[in-house]
Amino acid sequence: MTKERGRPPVEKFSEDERRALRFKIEEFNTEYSATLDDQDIHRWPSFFTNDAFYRVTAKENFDQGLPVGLVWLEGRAMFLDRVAAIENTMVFAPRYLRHYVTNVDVLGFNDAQEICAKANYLIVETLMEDSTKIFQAGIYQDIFVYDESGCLKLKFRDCIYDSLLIPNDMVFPV
Amino acid sequence: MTKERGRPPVEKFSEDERRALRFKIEEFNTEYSATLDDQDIHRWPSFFTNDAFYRVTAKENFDQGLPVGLVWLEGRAMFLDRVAAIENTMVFAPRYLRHYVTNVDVLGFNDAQEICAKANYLIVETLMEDSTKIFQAGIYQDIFVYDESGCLKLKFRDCIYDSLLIPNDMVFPV
Amino acid sequence: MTKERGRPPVEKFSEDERRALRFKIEEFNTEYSATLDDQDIHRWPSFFTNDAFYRVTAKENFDQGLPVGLVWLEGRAMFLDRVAAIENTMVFAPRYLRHYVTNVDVLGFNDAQEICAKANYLIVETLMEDSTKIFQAGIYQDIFVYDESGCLKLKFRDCIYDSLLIPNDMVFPV
Amino acid sequence: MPDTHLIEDGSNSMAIEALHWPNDDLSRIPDWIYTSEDILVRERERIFLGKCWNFVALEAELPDVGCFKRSYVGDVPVIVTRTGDNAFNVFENRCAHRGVEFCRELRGKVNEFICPYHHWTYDVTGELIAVPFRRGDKGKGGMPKEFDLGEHNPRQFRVSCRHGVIFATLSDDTEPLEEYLGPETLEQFDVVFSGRELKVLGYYRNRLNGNWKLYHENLKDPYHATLLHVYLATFRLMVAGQKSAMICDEVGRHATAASAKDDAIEIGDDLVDEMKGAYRVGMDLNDEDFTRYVPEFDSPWTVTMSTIWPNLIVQRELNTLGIRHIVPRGPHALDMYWTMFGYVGDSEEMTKHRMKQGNLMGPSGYLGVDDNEAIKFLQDGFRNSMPGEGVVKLDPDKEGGTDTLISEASIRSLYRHYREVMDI
Amino acid sequence: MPDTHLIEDGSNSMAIEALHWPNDDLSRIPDWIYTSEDILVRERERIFLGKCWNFVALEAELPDVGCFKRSYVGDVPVIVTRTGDNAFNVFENRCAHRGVEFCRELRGKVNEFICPYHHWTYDVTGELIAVPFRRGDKGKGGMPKEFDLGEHNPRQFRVSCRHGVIFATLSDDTEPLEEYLGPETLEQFDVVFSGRELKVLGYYRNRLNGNWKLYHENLKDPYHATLLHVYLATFRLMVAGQKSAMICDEVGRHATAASAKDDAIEIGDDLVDEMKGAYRVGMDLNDEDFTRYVPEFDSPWTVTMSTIWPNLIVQRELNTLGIRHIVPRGPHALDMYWTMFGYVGDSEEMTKHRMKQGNLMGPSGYLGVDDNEAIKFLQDGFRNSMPGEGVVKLDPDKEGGTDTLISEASIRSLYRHYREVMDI
Amino acid sequence: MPDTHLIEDGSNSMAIEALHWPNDDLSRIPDWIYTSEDILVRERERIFLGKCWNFVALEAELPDVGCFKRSYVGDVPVIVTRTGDNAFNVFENRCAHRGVEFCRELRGKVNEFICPYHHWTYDVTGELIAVPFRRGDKGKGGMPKEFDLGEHNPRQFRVSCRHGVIFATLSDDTEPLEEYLGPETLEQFDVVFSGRELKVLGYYRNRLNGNWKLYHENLKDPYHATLLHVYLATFRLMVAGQKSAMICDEVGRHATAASAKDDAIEIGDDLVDEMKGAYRVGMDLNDEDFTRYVPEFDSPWTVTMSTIWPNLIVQRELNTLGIRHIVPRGPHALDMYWTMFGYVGDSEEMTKHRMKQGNLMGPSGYLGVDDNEAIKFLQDGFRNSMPGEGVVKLDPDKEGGTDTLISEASIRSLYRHYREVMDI
Ligand code: FES
Ligand code: FES
Ligand code: FES
Ligand SMILES: [Fe+3]
Ligand SMILES: [Fe+3]
Ligand SMILES: [Fe+3]
Repeated sequence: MTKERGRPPVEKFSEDERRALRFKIEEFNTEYSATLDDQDIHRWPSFFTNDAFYRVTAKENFDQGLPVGLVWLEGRAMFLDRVAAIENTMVFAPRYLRHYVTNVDVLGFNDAQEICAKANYLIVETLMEDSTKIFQAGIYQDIFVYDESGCLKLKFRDCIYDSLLIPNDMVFPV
Repeated sequence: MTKERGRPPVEKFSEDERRALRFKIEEFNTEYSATLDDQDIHRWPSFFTNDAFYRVTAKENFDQGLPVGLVWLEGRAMFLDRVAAIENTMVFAPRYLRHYVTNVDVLGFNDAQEICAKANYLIVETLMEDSTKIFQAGIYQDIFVYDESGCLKLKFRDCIYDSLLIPNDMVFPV
Repeated sequence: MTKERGRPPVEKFSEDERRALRFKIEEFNTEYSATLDDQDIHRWPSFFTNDAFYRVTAKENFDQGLPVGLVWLEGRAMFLDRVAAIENTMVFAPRYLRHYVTNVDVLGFNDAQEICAKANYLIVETLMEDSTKIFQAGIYQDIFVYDESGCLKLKFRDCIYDSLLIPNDMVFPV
Repeated sequence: MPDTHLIEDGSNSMAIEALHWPNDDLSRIPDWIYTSEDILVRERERIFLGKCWNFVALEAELPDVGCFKRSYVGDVPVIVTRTGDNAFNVFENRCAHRGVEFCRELRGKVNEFICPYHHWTYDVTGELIAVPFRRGDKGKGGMPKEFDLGEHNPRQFRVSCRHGVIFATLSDDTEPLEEYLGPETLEQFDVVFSGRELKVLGYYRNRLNGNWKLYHENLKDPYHATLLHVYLATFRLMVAGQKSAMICDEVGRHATAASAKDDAIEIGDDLVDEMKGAYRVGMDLNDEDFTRYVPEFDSPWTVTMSTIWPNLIVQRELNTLGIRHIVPRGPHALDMYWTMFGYVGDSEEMTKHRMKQGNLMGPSGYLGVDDNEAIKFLQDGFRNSMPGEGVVKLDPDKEGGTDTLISEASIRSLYRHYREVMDI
Repeated sequence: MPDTHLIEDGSNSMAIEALHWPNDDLSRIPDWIYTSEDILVRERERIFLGKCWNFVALEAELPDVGCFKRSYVGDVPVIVTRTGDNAFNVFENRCAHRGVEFCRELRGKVNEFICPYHHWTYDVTGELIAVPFRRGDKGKGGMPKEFDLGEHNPRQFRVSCRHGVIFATLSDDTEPLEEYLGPETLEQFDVVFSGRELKVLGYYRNRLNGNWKLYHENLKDPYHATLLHVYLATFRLMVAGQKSAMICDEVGRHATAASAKDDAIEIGDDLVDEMKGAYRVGMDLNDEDFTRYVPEFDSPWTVTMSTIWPNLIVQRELNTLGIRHIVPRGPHALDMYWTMFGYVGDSEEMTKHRMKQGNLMGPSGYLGVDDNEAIKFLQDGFRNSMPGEGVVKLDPDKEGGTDTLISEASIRSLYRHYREVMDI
Repeated sequence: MPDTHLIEDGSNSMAIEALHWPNDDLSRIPDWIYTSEDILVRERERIFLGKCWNFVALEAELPDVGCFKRSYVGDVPVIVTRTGDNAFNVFENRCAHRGVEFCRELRGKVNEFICPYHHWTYDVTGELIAVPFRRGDKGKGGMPKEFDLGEHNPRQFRVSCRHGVIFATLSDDTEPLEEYLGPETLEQFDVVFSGRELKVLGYYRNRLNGNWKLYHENLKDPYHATLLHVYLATFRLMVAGQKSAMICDEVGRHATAASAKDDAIEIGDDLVDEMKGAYRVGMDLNDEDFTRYVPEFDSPWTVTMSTIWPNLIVQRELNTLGIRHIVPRGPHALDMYWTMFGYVGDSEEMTKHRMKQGNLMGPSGYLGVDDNEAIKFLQDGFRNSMPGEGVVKLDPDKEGGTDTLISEASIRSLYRHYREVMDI
């Protein structure tokens, strides 16, 4: 099911297009990361289109084409409900998280003329009484579109993590 | 006190300005990092203006508006004295450090027409007989100005670290 | 011997040249990293010229000018033989690796009009039954040339790692 | 070191000989069962490798003959293989030659297993079938004449399957699986595993920072459900007073926490008060479809969570289904391996519904996070504070199953059994 | 294992019963007091939880009633709360129900503490005030009738405050705080804590790779000051021959290293020679204001560093002020929690001056780095080399306080006391 | 804990008193020699610090008087210094004062060593030559009058060099180095170290996840060579039937695995079959020069790998030369420090050839990776699976040297010696 949505690029970009887009996508990822690093979680859904799909899943699932996600969201309502749970109902110890997004790759248009891109991410976690540890290493597989005001939005983000063994739990999306 | 100095951006940049500035700031951070990675510590003050302010402090201090820093420097003389101490008086085991600076964000002008920017940094440390470990994860909150020859200089750098529990000690600035 | 090959830049680039080149080199490093992250190892030699030199060595060797490498390859044939060994003869547990390449620095032309550059790399490793750990932190010291079709190729890559104590072994090139 | 004025349960030394249960009282649980290395060693021998049926795999993970899965009995690495249409083998992942843990892939398909070190070769049943150069080379070296391949096999486990779920035991004396489960647990088990063919939908893995037994207790503890899990009450998935039960077997080691969603339930002010903040007034889901239960089981319960001693949890939470496989990692941690599944023949929409509801559970689940954090906080308490004990007095006259959420009867019955087996 | 030709102090086994102090001689300190787990367990019981006053917080950290701080007595987690204008409580951060370390925020303000697992609720004094569903629900479950909230409280510590500093002890027998400190230490303490209201300027935290006692020794060891700290002599903050003293209490457990800056001091060639490189000739500070002492204390000393047994350091280094709170983390590490402060009413300039001088100390201090490295190098020695012992013979006829830097008398007096308490 | 039905070798407690070798049979090796902390402590005392010569450095690493190297005897940190044209000293890297591991640089050149903590100063031979303020300052403090510098030196090791290789022993009773090596090992040693001056080409370091003895066994185990190392057979560097030998000393602790490359060798179908996949048919090197042996040694062998008990490997693999220095890091890990070298006077081409062939060995070597992984897999087996034992029965009538690859005789001889020394 996921495979369908994450339609692969069919049309490559020119170098100029890649340059322009990479800049925009890097800005997007920087703001996205800062929002999560600041735990400004209620802003997080605004990075996505209304009909967006978002998933966090282990590389072992992705490689086998298995559909589950630690987080599996489709449509704005589900994004809002996750934010509400984090803000209001979920119980967890305070923590700092920090995102490092590198290796942004602008892949091309898919057959719906949407922008396919990817990037490597590294997230480190600090609990209040302990040293900073690697929380998750993975890759974003993205499809971006422009919204009505010309801003990039994620229509699709698959966060595929190498770190099979999640350390305790994952409170925030990545 | 610090809050005053780190005056927030009041005027956003255009995309073109951001593109031009991000390139310059990334080059700046790359050279800054290389200088520290090479432990070429006597070059380090040259990245700052004569009246610059530099601080390294824990996120818990920053979030509460507390002024202390592990390192707290104001004005060239203090920078030079720290360099002198590292080079001549401080006693410490040899170590390698490496900086990864990502997520550079060009925020805008503050009310003094100075450039506000930030970036995430990750520093890993290697002692001679041990494996490489995360030393510090944090964020640079910066104010840049141009010097007389048109080069970017830091007028203000607040290094705000997540890694509350410093591993043993911090010999070099970050 | 290595020192000769890694001829230092003698001619600096203009800002425009650096901007253009950094974009290309970042794209190169992104694709290079993705190839290794995907363990698409047979594609790896194609990032190098036919007569390329590649080495992975500890910072302690580099700093003393010592020639050894964990991996020490000269010429396409040696690259192909390493790929063949990894694919066919070497015995190792499955693992995921992920590259984070940051701080790309475009240094200038050397006296052969080849492009000198460097970058910091961080590689994290995940074994199937364990958490993600830092595998290697280091710096690429590179010389790029254009091939007949105008693509960048590595003529020389020295991977100089801080992480003196390799964790168990290094199966893949970095 | 002997007991002192602060330590009165022998835990100064943590050696099993010195440890003693406080006042022999089941309503008090000493910290040391969660922190002592010696206890874990004995648990390995007497529980995981003792007279227990351990979960090792789902048949659906091994579709063809020759398919294997790297798995664990307790923390002992084993290999599970399909060796026939309805035949499975479970044997130790340890080469009979020098001891190599030779299978390193999480899963795959093979004709035989070749240990990398000296290529001793095992067939898919785990039998040693070749020792290279056994007769030497050119008349020199090789094994002694009397060397018998048959005497050098990895340890075999007995295997029992039920409706697609594979269990293993090392002991010859373990009763048949159905008897081991007991009729109460079997009934709940058979709701999920009714014989319908399973379809694996994916895996999660997380390392919890707590002793493995805390996970069992957590699910045998209905008291926490509507308190810790603010989500449950707030979105009216479960509230005190709602129809629910803790269903135990006679031995007291297994349990099923069952509840039936009741959309008409009312939450009075008294209850809100009693719950000390565990209910957030006035919240509603944006996606109302999310908690919808699509009827598919022959059961009065919409949710059942079964703990099957010693290493399996069966999750039926509305329509999100999965098993959880517990692997102890020292006294202070456990690895949880989750296999999420549906059924062959599920519509695409149903699969999607399962995926959506998957957000409730797992390492990032709306309920899952709460439990993982609570278990860590508990273990932190045991590790960091002065040696002490916990209190499990709720529902004092019962032991085992109960029909109220306000009960710790099922935890007590577990420890009655545990103490017998462990002889502590 | 018994002693061997290389190991002669019982440290082959590291079990406390086998360990013996070399020749009963205080001028020799065996490695095992820094490396044995058993020793640490006994230290927890007899020192931190014994008849000692432990630092837990500054009053200024808890401005209002209901403010709390997560803190530690030894390595035992506690909560410090303000419960009244001049009232503070210290109690174990462990739920009386199952043992959860329930308070997870570094600091904050609350009306009550609710343990997340089952919402047992404690008021700010640490008393259990609510157990949800204690009487069951709809007549079922709940606690036994005789269940008494009053019997289920986290352990309370006795509290004593002096001039804004909060101490706690578990023992009923600990003498009053002022008596515990002794007049010598009290005098120095009262210089910094004179009753002027404190203003917290911020926090540092670092994990030192050494046994917690090494930090005490370091500050009771005036000998290292002008040798290790090249900065001190080079910039003439402290040199042998300068006015200085080690001021001890009678028991020998506390000490204050005091010195008076003397800008006129001359460093002769003989001294340079004796110091083996610890003085760098010809260096001057670029920012001369940096080491300026702004007079503000009624004391002949410009620097005092007080070690207050077992877990507090009071730093008065020119105008940079702070406390350091020691938390042992196993035998091989300690966490140091620093709270830097000034006084309410400090001018902005004075605060800035304190911030500037803050570069001297802390995890990145010109002096701080030296000590942290030295302590790590020591612990490395104990861990890696053959089991051995240290020598503390300087100033041989004294024990306790002394007026020369070239002395280890104060370390010896500490270990006389330590051996008594530890019975080793 | 006593033995149980699963554990029959005392390894329930892992304390050395309880451990017993299975049936006293050398062809069975119990897991606990690789996993017990107590065993490692005894190994340190009886082996590394016992009557053994330990490798510490190459003379070529210390070109001038005053050059030093931070090294290890077992896991005990030592400093190796050149103190004269042909004089070297080895002494513990531990300050005689308080125990600081004072030398922190991997290598360097000094006139003297100054311990950073209190500047006690040692000359390059390791003798204490200065204690700052030994006589006190201005008549106060300082050491007791009878304090004798000569009684406070780091422990000295006896040193013996042969042809550029420096060994150290702590025991006065260790026989002379040449005798210790025995004529067989000495002969092989002298091929590489013939007196030609060495040129260091660089260093590798890796931490292997296995007990240090597994590395010795690996190289005393010719059986694995053509099986684990698919590269060797596939590219015809080594195949069963080829000329090879395991050359042992009389005591059985050292060994040299020797083989002679034979480009004409044929690999029949029978052999391919026997090797169970360890030969990949039809592969050829792209760079044929890679495996070329440039004759340079007076030896019938093109490859010799000598294990010199307890901490040295001498690698002569075609033209890539190096030593490997073993440093145990707890029972479950070892650090391997590699020094690769050629000879002074090597042509640039020859150096390049050595560098090229360096791809065979080391932490990323075509053969090196295989061994590192196998050793980790073994240790994983010992740690994770049920306590058990390995079987070493190949070539049953021999012990020590042998001329077939299909042999474990040399492992058995090692453990005969080991059991004697360890008294287990
Ligand atoms: S260890 Fe498995 S074949 Fe030798
Ligand atoms: S553990 Fe705290 S309320 Fe149950
Ligand atoms: S510890 Fe070395 S001089 Fe004091
Ligand atoms: Fe729960
Ligand atoms: Fe000091
Ligand atoms: Fe090998």
